[in-house]
Order: sequence, then C-alpha cells, then structure tokens
Amino acid sequence: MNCRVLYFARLRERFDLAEESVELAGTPSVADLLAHLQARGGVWVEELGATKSFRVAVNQQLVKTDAHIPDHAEVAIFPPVTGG
Amino acid sequence: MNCRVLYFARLRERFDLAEESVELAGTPSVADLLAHLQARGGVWVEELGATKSFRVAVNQQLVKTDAHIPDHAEVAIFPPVTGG
Amino acid sequence: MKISVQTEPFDIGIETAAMSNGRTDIGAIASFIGLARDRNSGSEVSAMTLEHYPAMTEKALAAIIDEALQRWTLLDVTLIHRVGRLLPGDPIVLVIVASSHRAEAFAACEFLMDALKTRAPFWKKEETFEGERWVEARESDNAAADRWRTNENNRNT
Amino acid sequence: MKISVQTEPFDIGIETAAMSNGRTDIGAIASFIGLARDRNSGSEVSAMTLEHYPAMTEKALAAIIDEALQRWTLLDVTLIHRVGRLLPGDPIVLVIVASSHRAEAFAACEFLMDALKTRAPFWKKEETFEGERWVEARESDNAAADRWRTNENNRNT
Repeated sequence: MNCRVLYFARLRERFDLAEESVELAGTPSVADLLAHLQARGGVWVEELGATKSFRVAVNQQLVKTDAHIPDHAEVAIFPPVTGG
Repeated sequence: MNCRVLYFARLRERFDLAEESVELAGTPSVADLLAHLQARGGVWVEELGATKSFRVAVNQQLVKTDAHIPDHAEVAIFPPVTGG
Repeated sequence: MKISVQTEPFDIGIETAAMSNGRTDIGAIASFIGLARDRNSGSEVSAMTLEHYPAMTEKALAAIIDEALQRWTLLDVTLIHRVGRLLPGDPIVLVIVASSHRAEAFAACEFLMDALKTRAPFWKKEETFEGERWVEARESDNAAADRWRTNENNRNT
Repeated sequence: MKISVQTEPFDIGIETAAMSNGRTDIGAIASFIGLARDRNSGSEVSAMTLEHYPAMTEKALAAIIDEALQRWTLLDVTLIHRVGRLLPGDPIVLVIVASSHRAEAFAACEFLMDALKTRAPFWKKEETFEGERWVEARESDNAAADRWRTNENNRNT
C-alpha cells in the first residue's frame, strides 16, 4: 500500500523534507510506518524514537500509534502543537 | 447617637421611604437598629424579620448584624443584589 | 485600571484596544459581557431598569478588583456596569482582564463576575406582560461566589 | 458558528457585534484573546511565525467546537486563529462564546482554548536575539486540557 507522509514545523526542518510518498507492505499501523522511517537511521531515529515527543494524524485526525493506515491515506507527523 | 438610613430597590418601595434619620441610644449595633425599625410593626416586621433575606452596609461596606454603627454613619438596608 | 458606572453603552473593541495598545507584555485578555435577555423565570421581559447605590457602587467594585489583584498576577482590569433603563439585547456589564497567561486571566474574570453578582449594589426591575417585578437574587449566584472561598487552589492553576 | 484561519488581524468589537446584533436571547458572552508577547522562556522575542497544517486545521477546530456544543448549551461560537509572521502585541487567537448563562460561556471559552492549545495543528517559531527557535509545548497546557477529562463535573456548574 501507499501513503503520503507530511512533516511540519521542527520535524520538517530536521528531516529537510515537507512531504514524501511511502510504500508499506500489508495493512500497516502507524507504528509500522514509524519503524520503517526509523530504519533510515540518523535524524529519523533521533526524532522518532520512543522517548521523543511527537504527534501523528491519519487523514487529518490525531491518532495513537496502534491506528491502522488506510491505503492512500495522508499521514502527518509533527511536534506537539504550540498555537493559541 | 444619630445615623442616616437609606433603603433601596424593593425595600424602598415597600417602606415608601428612600432615606431617614434615626436616633438610637448608646453605641448601637446593626441588630439594635433592626430591632428599632421592626418595632414599627407592619411592613417593617414583614421585611426585616429574621427569616427575611436582606443586606446591610455601614458607611458603604457590607456588614453583619453584629457590626457597630458609628455616630453619623450612613447605614443602607437593601435586598440581595441582582446586578451583572 | 478602569471602573465606570454609566448609562451609556460600551464597546468591547474600544475598551480592549485601550487596554492593549502600545503594550507587548500582555499574553492573555479574558472578557465577559452580560446582556439583558428577553426572558427570565418563565416570563417575557420587555425592558429592565437598573438601580444602584451611587455612594457605594464604585467602592464595592474597587474592593472586588483589589481582591482579584491580590489573588492573581494581572496587568490590567476594566469593569463597566450600566444603570438606567435597558432593553433586551442591550449589554449590561463588561469585565476585561489582561494578564501574561490565560489561566489567570480566565480565573480573575470569572471571579470578578461572581463577586460583582453578590457584592456590588445593583438591583434589576423587570417590565413583563404581567407588570413590573424586582428580580430575585439567585442561590446559584451565591454558590458561584462561594466557590472562590472553598475551592481557592483548584481555580488558581 | 464561525471558524477562520487567517493572516489578517481581527477586531473583537466587530466579531462580538456580529454574534449579538439583533438577538435578545444571549445573556452572556465570554471571550478570550491570546497575544504575542515580547518575552518567552527568559528571552526577548522580536517576532514569531505561526505555521499550520492547512488540510487539518479547520477540521480540528470544528471538532473542538462540536465537543463544546455537546457539553454545554451554547448559542454561538466564533474562533479565529492567525497564521504567518506576528510582532509582539499582535493578537493571535480570538474565541467568543455566547450562552444564556455566564457559567456555561466561561467554561466553554476556557475549554476551547485549552483544547486548541493541545489539539489544533499550529506551531510557533520565535525570532530572538540568540536566533530562531521553535516554541516547545508546555506541560502546563497538557495539564489544563486534561482537567476537562478528569474533572468534568466541577467545571460544568
């Protein structure tokens, strides 16, 4: 399956990437996507490790890491929000 | 001693009186003033009896009935407030 | 700090700008407007008249604001209360509180309204289809004011 | 109901009038303005830039408002959040809540701000003398949002 992954704010700057297309096998969860990204090493491990604080939205809804990612979903990964 | 007594809102209408001068002996408390007024009977007992809800201010400060009334004080008796 | 008891309407935009213009230290402005409603206690209300105790009113409002300033770190407070005859939809009272942080602005603004409702000498007389009537004080207003006594620490975070 | 994410400033007077003009059923309007401050975490801040996630922002704000409408009896809500570059003193966010009674207006307004601070996809980057930095989320904002979960009945009176 395929999903579009967006990065915002500090994570976009750290990854030097605003958006990418990711291919994953089967019916992946958010945790599977994160494992896939962490496998890249370097800044990906630093920012998406278990001790780091970040948020994930699937199709514009905040979700937990056990959430399923539908095919063609828009997944966004970003730091805890600081608006208001 | 002498004090000026003001009545507001529903009490002013019930007593048909906005203001009067009252003479009391010694160093009276608010309770003494209330007893003096209740002694007039009729509407004064009806409105200032122990079961009725009203407020008293001495020199523009809300007080309890055991408060002392200084000579020449301005005492105000009024219903619970309903502003805002 | 501004306290006004007036017959004229007020404008929250103008009052807010007067408080914040030229300042860069305010992070939060909480405000409240109370308005005259067309219904109360099951009756249609066509108008109301607000009476007050002029010699005491501003003193009582200043004392309430002083208490708020002691409880919270506030940068400014505006409190305007109208008197005289008002129609449904007319604004009655405006409270604006500026602070560095929102929790303090919200808490102080709500405290000021609760305190005003039980301690400031205003009385409302309503005109209804059945005739004129003085508005009765609500037990819920006493309960709201009492929260600040019994539950200080919960609200102060 | 009005939701807006915009670069332009807003005017609380105009937004309040738009909500209340011609209505006679509103008894209480609680509102909040969040402003950019000249200091944060011990540094002088000369400007900030607000980034957001456009596809998600209005959905997230609408979901927060829906939750408020389920919890309290509200007559109207306006929520405006600015994005782009802002200077100290500039207003960032405006929340206005109209209700029949003040306790509901206050509670819903504070809930909306607490929820927005933890759930709406905005991020602030500050310009300081030491350089640019992304604002870190505050634990106190999570605690404020969590109050509405653990302490529902206390706040709903």
